[in-house]
Amino acid sequence: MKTEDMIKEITRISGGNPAKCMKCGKCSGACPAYDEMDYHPHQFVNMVLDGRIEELANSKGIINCLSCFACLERCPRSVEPARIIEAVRVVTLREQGKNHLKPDGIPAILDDDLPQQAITSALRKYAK
Amino acid sequence: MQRIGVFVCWCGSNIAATVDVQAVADALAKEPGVVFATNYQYMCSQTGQDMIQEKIKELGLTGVVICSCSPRMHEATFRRTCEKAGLNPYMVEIANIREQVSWVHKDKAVGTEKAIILGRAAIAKVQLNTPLIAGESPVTKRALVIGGGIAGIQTALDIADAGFPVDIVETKPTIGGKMAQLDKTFPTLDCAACILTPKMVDAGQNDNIRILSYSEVEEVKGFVGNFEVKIRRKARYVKEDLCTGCGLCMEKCPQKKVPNEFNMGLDNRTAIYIPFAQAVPKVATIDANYCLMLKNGKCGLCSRNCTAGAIDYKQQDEFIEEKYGAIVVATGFNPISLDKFDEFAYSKSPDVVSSLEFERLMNAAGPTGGTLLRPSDRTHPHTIVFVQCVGSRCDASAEKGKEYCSKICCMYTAKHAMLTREKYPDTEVYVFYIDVRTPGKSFDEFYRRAVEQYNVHYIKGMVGKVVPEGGKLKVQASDLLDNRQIHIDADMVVLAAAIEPDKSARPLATKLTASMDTNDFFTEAHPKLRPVESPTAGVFLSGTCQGPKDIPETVAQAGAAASKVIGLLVKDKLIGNPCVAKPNELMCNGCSSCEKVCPYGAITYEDKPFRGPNRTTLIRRVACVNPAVCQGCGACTVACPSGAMDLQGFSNRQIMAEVDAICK
Amino acid sequence: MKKIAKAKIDDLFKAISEKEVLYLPVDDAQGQAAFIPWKEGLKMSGDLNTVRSAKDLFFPQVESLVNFKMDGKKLEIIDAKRENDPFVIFGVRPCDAKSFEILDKVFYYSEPVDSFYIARRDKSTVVVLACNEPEETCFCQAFGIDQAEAAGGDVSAWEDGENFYFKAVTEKGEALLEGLPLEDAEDGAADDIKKAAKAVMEKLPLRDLDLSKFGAGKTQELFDDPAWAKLSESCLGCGTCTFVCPTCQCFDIKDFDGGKQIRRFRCWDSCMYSDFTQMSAGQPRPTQKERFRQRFMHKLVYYPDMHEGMFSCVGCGRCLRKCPIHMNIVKVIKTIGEEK
Amino acid sequence: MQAVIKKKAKELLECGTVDRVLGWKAGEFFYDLTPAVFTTPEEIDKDFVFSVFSGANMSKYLIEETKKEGKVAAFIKPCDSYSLVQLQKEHRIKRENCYIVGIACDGMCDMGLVREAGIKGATAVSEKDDKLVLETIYGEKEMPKEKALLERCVHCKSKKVVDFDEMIGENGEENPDCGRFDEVERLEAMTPDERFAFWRSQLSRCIRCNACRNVCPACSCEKCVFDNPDSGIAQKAAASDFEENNFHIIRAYHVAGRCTDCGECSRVCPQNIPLHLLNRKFIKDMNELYGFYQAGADFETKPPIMNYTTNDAEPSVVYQRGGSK
Amino acid sequence: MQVKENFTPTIVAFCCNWCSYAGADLSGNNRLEYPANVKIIRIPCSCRLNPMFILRAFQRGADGVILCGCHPGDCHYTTGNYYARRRMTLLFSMLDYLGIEKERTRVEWVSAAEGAKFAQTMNEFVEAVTALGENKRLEDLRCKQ
Repeated sequence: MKTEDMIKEITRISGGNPAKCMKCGKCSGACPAYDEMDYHPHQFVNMVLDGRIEELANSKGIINCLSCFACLERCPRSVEPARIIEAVRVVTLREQGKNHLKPDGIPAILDDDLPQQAITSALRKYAK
Repeated sequence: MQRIGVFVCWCGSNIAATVDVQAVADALAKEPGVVFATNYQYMCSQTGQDMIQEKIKELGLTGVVICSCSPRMHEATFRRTCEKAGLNPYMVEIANIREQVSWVHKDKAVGTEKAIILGRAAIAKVQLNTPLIAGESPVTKRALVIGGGIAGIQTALDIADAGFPVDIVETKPTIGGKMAQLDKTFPTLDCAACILTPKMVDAGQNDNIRILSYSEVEEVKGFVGNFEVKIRRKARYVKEDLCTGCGLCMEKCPQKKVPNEFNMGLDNRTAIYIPFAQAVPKVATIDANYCLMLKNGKCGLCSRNCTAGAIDYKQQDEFIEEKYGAIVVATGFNPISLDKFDEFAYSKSPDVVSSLEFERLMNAAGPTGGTLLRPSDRTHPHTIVFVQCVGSRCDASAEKGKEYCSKICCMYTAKHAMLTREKYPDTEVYVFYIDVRTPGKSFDEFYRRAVEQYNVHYIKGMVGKVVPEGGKLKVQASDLLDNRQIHIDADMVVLAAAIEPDKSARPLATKLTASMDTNDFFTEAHPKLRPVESPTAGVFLSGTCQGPKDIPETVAQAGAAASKVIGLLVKDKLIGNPCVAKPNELMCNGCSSCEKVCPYGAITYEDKPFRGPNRTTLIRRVACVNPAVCQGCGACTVACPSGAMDLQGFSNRQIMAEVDAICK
Repeated sequence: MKKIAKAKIDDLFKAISEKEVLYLPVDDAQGQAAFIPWKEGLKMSGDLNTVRSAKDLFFPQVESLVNFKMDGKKLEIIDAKRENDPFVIFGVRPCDAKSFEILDKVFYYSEPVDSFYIARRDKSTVVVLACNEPEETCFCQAFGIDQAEAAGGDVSAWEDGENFYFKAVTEKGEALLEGLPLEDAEDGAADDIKKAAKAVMEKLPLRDLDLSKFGAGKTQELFDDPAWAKLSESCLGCGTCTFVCPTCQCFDIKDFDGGKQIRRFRCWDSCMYSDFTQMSAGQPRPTQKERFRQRFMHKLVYYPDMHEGMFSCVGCGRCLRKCPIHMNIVKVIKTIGEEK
Repeated sequence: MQAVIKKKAKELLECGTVDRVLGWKAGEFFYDLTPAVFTTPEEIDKDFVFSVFSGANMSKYLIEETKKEGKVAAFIKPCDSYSLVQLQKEHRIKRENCYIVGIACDGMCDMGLVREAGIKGATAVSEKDDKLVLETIYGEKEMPKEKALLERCVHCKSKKVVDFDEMIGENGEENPDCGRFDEVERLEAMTPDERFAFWRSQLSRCIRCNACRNVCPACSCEKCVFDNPDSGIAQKAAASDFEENNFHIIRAYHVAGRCTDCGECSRVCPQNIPLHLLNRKFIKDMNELYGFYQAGADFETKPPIMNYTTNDAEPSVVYQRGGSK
Repeated sequence: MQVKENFTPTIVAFCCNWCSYAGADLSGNNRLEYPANVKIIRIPCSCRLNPMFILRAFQRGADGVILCGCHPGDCHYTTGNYYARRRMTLLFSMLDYLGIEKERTRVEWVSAAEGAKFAQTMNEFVEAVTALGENKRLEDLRCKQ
């Protein structure tokens, strides 16, 4: 997919508009998984806008995002970063064979402290 | 049949590039009634106007059609031109072939065709135009200022200085408004009270100013130059003329647990109170919600102790009616409610405060006597986090917050940070900002001083959450420039809340028939050219009721509004708009349909004698329109079933002639 | 005399309509009889009479007279007159047939003649059908009309349970019957029908309506009768009576500016309307009393004055049925002139 | 009923309460009653008739009658009373110049419907149970009375006289479930093409006799726009499809919010066009969009079309509601 | 319905003087194109629009009529567009009831600041009316010749 189409696709899937971002960083300020992510919520928004999707696709961020929606909830501009991250993830996963993990590998990394929501969203992440 | 002259303007290449102006003039010259048609480079130029005047005289034109820019641009210009040549100005019609033709269409053939059709429509209308003469109405030389903050005070003082009587209606017991609550003012850091209270005193002592405190506008009737306003003087249970403001009653009042709104509820006051020491008028007011006497009929201490005998528990709301020539709206602002911002723990911790609360905490007359103490434990805070843009610049679809920038927060936050650091150098101050917006004289220098001289930590990023924990406020935020998330254990968090128009503004706008935007700011007649006038004639705007403003801007606008008011009040008569509704009495049924839809109450009914058949006289109820009150909206013309009511300048026949010409 | 079985009537209509347009009283969507061009499948109405009279076919409600075209300041005049095709009206009742005579006197024989009317009248062949079942509102006898004798047209016709009988009265009538799928019948074939009809006519409540107070030369006696005021009080001033009347003949000439073209047309007008014959000086008949009086005086006095005593009413009873407030010529005839 | 009304009418004249009585005058037949003004008890004895054919709405006559000197008595049926109030609201009737006697009503019959039932030459009528027995020149005929009832009576919206000085008979109640909008709903459910065909077939028969307008109590203009050459839309004849539509749309629009649904327009139409369906469409729309409103039910409420709320439905609501695509 | 080739509908747009006419001017200022078959008639307020004018436009062969006024609540005359809103709703409903295509009539609130909305509205409306084809149900044939 061409970068432009990727941007369009991600924007379409997310239902948000990254261009509305005023770069306040409240999303990243609210993010509980901030330190686990190499790219942070505000960067996702900006990088999607810039077309740096390849980098995001290969990042830990798309996997480590908890999908807790804190950023979405806090965003004053209704950019909804969580949905954009989810969209990047979906677009990446929809390219066959790009699964981050094979389903068999999941039990090994399961951890008692992992929030239920993360497991649920993991099911989406590893659905293919 | 009219003798019509058609003048097609090129507007340089603005029109001529997309419309064949020669072809338009040629085509329109063939229209019935047209005796002359020409085109010229700039019709609005002196030469162009001279040409129009010359042709009016030379050919005895009875109507003029100008194909040019929008009538909103130059209709008045061309009407004046024609008037000077002896033609009634309302015999002029404009065909808008610039904004609505040459600028929106690219194809010259298409543009030319449309220009011809619009020209025909204008000619068809002029055929039915009749000379109209504007009516006159007198001007009541008295102004009303609604709101007694700095905007209202300044406007009133300026109008009073010009020699016109002014009434200030203020809903609170004293004038002064928000500025009275401020500690220092940016960028000079002089104390707000020091510069405001002299003005309040001036207003209180000016012979031309009457302050109606603790009062509200109840009803507005009339129109520019002739408003009739009904004002409710709320019962304050204290006789204003007798109270000396000695304050003895406050000392004796047993009800001492009333949240003090002047100090943002950070401390308490008594049920009978004077909001603050410099209040004008310095008159006590009894808060009926708390007064034991008014609630239970048991107490009466204040009355017994008042040496002036000013207490009157039986006082009722009173109404006064007054006539005004002009009304100035200066209803001001309030910080938005922060209850919905859970992430900042505003409702959870008393140490998370709004900026205006912080202002009171810093103020010598405030709840802490000017020492900065945490509201929770009255200890000195060592780490303070300021959060900017709380509720400002939000998306329209967001549930909380406002779309606009509140404009003043960057500067007052810099002020707060600076003052804190100056008074308490041991305090770490963090300011989280999205952008620092400091356009204004000496503004950016002020902000830089906070950073450079006072070492305030300005962090580009936003606080994501604040959690009260173990006496501290755990602040989690992003630092976008460092691309890291930071965690601060703060003692206090100060939220720069967005500002919004006062809640009284919306109902007031309805009473005044003045328009508002979606944020409840009053709309100006023109955003650039008429910024202090409301579209409703005779209603002017002063201060933050029109949009966020700092004090210097507010004062400037207040003066501007005053000068507009003065400009209106010095006139002895106002020339009206002759395009008003006019009933044909012979056809009027007197059914009152028109009256029901008139927003101005311009229609009344009279029993009039008419000649009946066979030399009889019939008395019939017929509608009469007051041309000075009618604004010419035309609602009545459609409500009228018999078509007796018509609008001059936009008559049924004229509009239908335009329709016909367009659909030809 | 000719006849055709009722079962075969469609064959007859088909044969006529192959030659000329055939107008027939047919029930419309609301069950109201009206003369409309016959086409396959349309059945003749069972009603005694149409709501609007047969005069429509000669003197339509709206008719273009001339057109103008404007091009800038130029004006072009276009003739609106068209050639009429010949047509047949079938089933005209004797009262309506009589009305043609009344209209002819005005439009056909009085100068200036009405060329539009003449063109239509000349092209028409009228088949008059006798009334077997007249109604209580019929008072044509008062005007010398015999419901049993289908006079006044080109062909007279009668019907009974089984057959229609025809007798050509004029050359045009003969020409029409020529070549139609009709059987021959004896000359007295319709006599029984006529006898039955006459018996019914004897029972009609308005058969003895006395017109002796009216007629030519009675203007002086009747014009100021105080009863006009009383009678006209209830009149709504609508045009129902006028527009359903077979003899009302007033029209107005109006211009319609359609933007591209101006049409000058005439349309029926009613003397009951407040703007009838409005002049710049005002309305010559300022109240409903004068307008009301005009309508009946015209039918019962002025028209007879001008046309050898002939009344301009045929007693068809339409106004009796349709007036919203049931004021009508019968009440006028019975009331006016009574005081003396 | 007739006897009581006549007695009351005479009484009002005799004791000087009124100078004139507005009532129905006997005609040639049993059904052709004409509204008339009676000034003496003798006239009332002779000619006053109240029967199931006294359908004419008397309220409009009061416009002219109350302009005259003295007082006039009028007998007002429930549906007439709504017009009476509406006209007072519009300052068209001087209430102080009239004395209103409300009369209970069980529904009025229409001779057109009797004829439609195939009964010809009727000369007398009597009621037997719920049947009308008609003597005709062709013998005695009978028909169910309900078949001869006016449409407005079949779907009678109210049996309550809303304004009166005194009442003859028991005053009734409003009947909101009268089903008067059923036919409108049936039309709304049609496709636009069907609706267009329906109205074309109806309105094309209009002869512009103006009976609907002239009988209408809401149409009481000094000069109707259609009669006023200066209005730009005056026409004497429905000279085209457009004008047939135009006249009826504008007429219905002009009375919208003032029309009490008295049904006189449909009663008097010589072409039997169901004109009430136009008025009822407006009434139905206003009820649904702006809350129930009955013109003439009271003296205060503003007609919805001369009123508003800030959160009214947008005109685009029309795209969504009513009628299939 | 058959769409004639190259059918360009005639559209009459009634614009209130204070908001929508200014909005139309603004689309000119911003050079936002919309079809030339839209012709604007300036009226002081949307409440000046008599249903008679709409019918008149259709009579004379207009294929679509649109009314633009200030947003409800923003009327220069305070209440004008509220009345217009009710009047037009009822009128459009009546036209629909008579079987006249409801897409031919429209009301749109356009503020003085909404030049883009004005142009977009006109583009959409012209497109919708073009798709409907010629106005046949409410025209006066006498005006066509």
